[in-house]
Amino acid sequence: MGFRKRGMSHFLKRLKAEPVEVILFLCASSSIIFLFLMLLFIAKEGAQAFLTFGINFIIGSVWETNLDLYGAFPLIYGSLMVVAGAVVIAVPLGVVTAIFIAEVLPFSFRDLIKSLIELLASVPSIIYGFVGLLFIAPQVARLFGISSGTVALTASIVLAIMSIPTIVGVSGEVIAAVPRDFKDAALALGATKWQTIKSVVIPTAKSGILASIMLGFGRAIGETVAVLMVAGNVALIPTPPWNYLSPVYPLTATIAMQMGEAAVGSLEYSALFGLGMILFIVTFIVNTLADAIVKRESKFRSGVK
Amino acid sequence: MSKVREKVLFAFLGIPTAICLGVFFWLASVLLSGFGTIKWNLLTASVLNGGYLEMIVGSAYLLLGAAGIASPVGVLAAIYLVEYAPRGRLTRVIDQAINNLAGVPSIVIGLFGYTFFCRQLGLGISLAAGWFTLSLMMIPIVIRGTEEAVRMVPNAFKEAALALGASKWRTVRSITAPSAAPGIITSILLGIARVAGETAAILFTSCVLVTRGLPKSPFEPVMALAFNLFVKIVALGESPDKVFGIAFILFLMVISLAAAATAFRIYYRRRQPWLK
Amino acid sequence: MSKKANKGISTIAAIAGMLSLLIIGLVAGYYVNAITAGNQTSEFEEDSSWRTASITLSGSTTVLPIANASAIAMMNKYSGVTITVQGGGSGVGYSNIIDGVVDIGMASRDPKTTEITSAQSKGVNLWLHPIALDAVCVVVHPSVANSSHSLNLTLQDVGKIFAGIFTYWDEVEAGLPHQPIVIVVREPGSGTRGTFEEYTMHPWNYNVTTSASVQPSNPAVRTKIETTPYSIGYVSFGFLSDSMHVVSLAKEAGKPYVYPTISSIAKGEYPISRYLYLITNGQPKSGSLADRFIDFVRSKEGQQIVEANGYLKLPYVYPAS
Amino acid sequence: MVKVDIRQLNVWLKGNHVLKDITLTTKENAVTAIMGPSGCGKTTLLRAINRMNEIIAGCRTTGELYINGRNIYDGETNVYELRRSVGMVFQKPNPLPKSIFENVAFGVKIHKMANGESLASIVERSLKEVALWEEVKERLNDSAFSLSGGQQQRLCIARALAVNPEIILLDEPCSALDPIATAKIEALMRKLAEKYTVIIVTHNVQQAARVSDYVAFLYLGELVEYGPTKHVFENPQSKLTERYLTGEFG
Repeated sequence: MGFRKRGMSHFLKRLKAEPVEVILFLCASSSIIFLFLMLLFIAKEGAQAFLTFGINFIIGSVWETNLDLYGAFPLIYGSLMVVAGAVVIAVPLGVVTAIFIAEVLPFSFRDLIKSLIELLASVPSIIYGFVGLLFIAPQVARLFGISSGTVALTASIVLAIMSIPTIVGVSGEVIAAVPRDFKDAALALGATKWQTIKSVVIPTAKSGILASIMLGFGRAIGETVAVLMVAGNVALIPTPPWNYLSPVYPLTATIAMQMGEAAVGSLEYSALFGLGMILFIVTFIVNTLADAIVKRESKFRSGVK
Repeated sequence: MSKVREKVLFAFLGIPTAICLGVFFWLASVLLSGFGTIKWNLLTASVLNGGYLEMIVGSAYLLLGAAGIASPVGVLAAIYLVEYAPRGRLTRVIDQAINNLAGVPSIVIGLFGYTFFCRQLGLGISLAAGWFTLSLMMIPIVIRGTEEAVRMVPNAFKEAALALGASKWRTVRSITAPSAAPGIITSILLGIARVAGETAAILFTSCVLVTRGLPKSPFEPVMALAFNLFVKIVALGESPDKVFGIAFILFLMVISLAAAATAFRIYYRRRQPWLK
Repeated sequence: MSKKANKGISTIAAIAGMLSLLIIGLVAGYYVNAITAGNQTSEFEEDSSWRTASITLSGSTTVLPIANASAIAMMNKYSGVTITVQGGGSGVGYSNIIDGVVDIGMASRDPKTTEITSAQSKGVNLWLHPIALDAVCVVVHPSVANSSHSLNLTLQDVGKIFAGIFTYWDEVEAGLPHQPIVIVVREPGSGTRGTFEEYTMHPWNYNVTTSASVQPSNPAVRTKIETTPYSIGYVSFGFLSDSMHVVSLAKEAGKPYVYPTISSIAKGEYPISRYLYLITNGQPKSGSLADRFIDFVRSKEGQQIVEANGYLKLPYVYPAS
Repeated sequence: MVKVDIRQLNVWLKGNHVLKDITLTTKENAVTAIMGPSGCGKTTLLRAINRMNEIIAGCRTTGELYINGRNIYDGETNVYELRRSVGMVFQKPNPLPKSIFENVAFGVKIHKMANGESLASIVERSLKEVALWEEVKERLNDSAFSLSGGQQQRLCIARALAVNPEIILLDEPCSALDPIATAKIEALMRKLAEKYTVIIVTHNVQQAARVSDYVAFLYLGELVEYGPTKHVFENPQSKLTERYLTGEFG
């Protein structure tokens, strides 16, 4: 409370001294305001679902619109499964690519290849979905001898392709930020390039790389359109649960598919906002953690430990 | 000899990079393969005659409006954060909020846009609702890009102005902002590129399948490439060859925006010696 | 490079950029509005205000292609009218009419009781205008049945399959392969799904098994069935293909099995058929654009659009106007 | 005894001719100082001795550089072994983001040198050689960044000593340090010369006079004068050297 009071009077003083600063401040705080409004309105619309089902809204395993039964667990599981698959594919590829570009590739190629991979990041998700549906799903079906290629694996592959540029971009930046000094120190001691990468570059950049993976994860779990087009959309936990060749129904796909059908104010409508709430909270936590990792790291660098 | 072993090792490390590039070229070739099937006259033909013109211009309307909202807010916010913000709890919270806003999934932004802009503010399914919703996705990008650009302006420039007795805001206006302008423009372009292909956020907020012409006011709905592509594939189940044209144009539009942003950045980095 | 030069360049670049975008936008807008203005023809009488009116439609994705094509045709014909078509689903079609958000709703099922009560409480009079006839056809992959060995089922058998009571094909009928049944359904809220369940599931209080694959559209179901051995699903009549086997249905055991054809559907012999509707709040005012649009869809030209999209035209003809 | 023998060495960096025809020999167990105004190429010359210039893009080297009678630019030299035997200390202390112990142990580990003698004793010996042991023995696992600047620089020297080099290259090692820390490092250099061949780059004339046995004066990439320190300082052969020593430019 004391903080706010001081803030308020300070604010008013500033308003008189330099009115421009107040406008600037309002712009800067718009992010907080909108984040808060988002939480408020999505919670308001989703409240009915949480009130009706309680904890079963999250752990209930039946999502059946006809019965007005909404247990989101299969959807949450579907999202996690698809994203986990994507992480397994994208992280090794992305991180090694970032290291290769920053440390091994001749200078003249670096910018070109980095720009190409960055361009991949800007391709709209609906294009990825379109290509996934048209070209990747049939290949997956053929390769594994399954009837339909719209399964969790396909969604994971499409998501992985979409996440790689994020991971390459962010970890590339982190690796480029490893001070020249560190590398010189190792090289001058007679370390080979690979030894330098292994024992200086990677350890120094590792928490930044971890943060980039988490950012990629946060992006991936919120991805909607591409996943909807290739995930198969069955609201069931696969049997066995690790069967990547069965269709799943991720959270985001459920919202996009059913929002058009749900009458405003109905329990279904509320349940869809409830899903939005779950997504909001999960990505909020992931992003905050990623930030915390980056900040802790910069403190260690400055010697505070 | 260890040099040889290292070469072999690096060759292996190069495989993932090759895969990533392979994916890029594959994607490009897949989309380019549809190039021949596109009837170019459809680009300038009305939707009423089976063309895409209103969708293309409609998408541009959405993007320009969103940029019109996000650019001033984002740029001013970034200037505040770099030049004015006191070091303290509030500033840290703002900083964190920007990161978190950037991380909100677009479908959640879309849900919020629908319940807040369309219903609460009564904008209905309209261009304006789409502008506000998309601008929420652009603001963090513009802020981060502008912050970086403003930080890169050498202190010596600012001190020179301040030493001459210029006020802080005056210095920002006449020294900092112009010096950072290329970086700011790049960040706005990147923001536009980022939302240009966005589907989930406009799904419930601003688009329709067909109407006549373009909206005559911000309170009318609009046709857009991404939305029409989505509805045509997912809801109407039109065959892929029928929608290839829309997919290709959308791809081309977004890629050229992103490439323009990158080219712009590289060009100005070269011209501004203090950016190393 | 001097600061001053740089400042000049970037400011000019920014202003030039903004200006050129603005000009491009205005020119494009003018151009679009010029080419989208249609030709004036006179089929309806000249004297009314509907020629400059605007209406909005939303609702069922089944009706969407018909509404989309009809709207385009009508806008091409009458230069002043604006017809906006949104998507959604049958649920949205009803709720938007009840909320008064759109002028015409689209639905591929009858209203639910909750929708009727909700309409009554808001004083909305749901007025259904049939525009096309549709049959929901049960289809299986050729690995289950084919033209030499066709499949006949009662509605309750179909229900048992979709409810997961039968899990292997040989439980349904001896002689069919001992293979698990793969079930494909439409998304909840879909009119096709609603009609299907109304006839095959609800009478026996069955619910679709949660292991069913959900597909967002008729073509998606068709593709899924065509490519999935031992699968069963349902599509609108207009989406039948030669790569699927169509099941003949009987209302109940002892009644004849009917194969869906234009005549069997039109005569009401095929058991799962439905109307596609446009919905208004009360009878639309005679001579209003909503009225004209509904008349247009029911006219000869409109009914050609209906058939082109794979649905059956109405068995009776509405007089124009 | 000649330790390093440089013959007609030329280096181009990004097209600039940075070192021009340098010919110079340094003696074993002596401190050789390379001095000259900024931009004269003294750091590049130093980095030529352990081939650290190679990691800079757009670098080209011609000429010969013999260490113990072997030309290190002959294309057969193992550059990693070369850098082990030619230790280097940088202008700014550059400890690795690891603990104090791990910093000293780093080179020993990558060259797998801890045979027989334990890693801990190598670390202890190296830290004693730079007179840092007493100051840090209680906190070997702390981050190297917790040390003061002077301590960090001595740690970097210890790190170089741990891999048994024959030559130590120091690139203006005191430029980021205060006078007390500088005095300690200078004393250390004299001590190191008993065991190693020391080559130091400096732009500080007094420092060169204090610590070196031989001094080379570089100007615009050319070797202007080279000889015993005493000789050069008391009786410079070149007018340019004289003007530099008297502080007219630099």
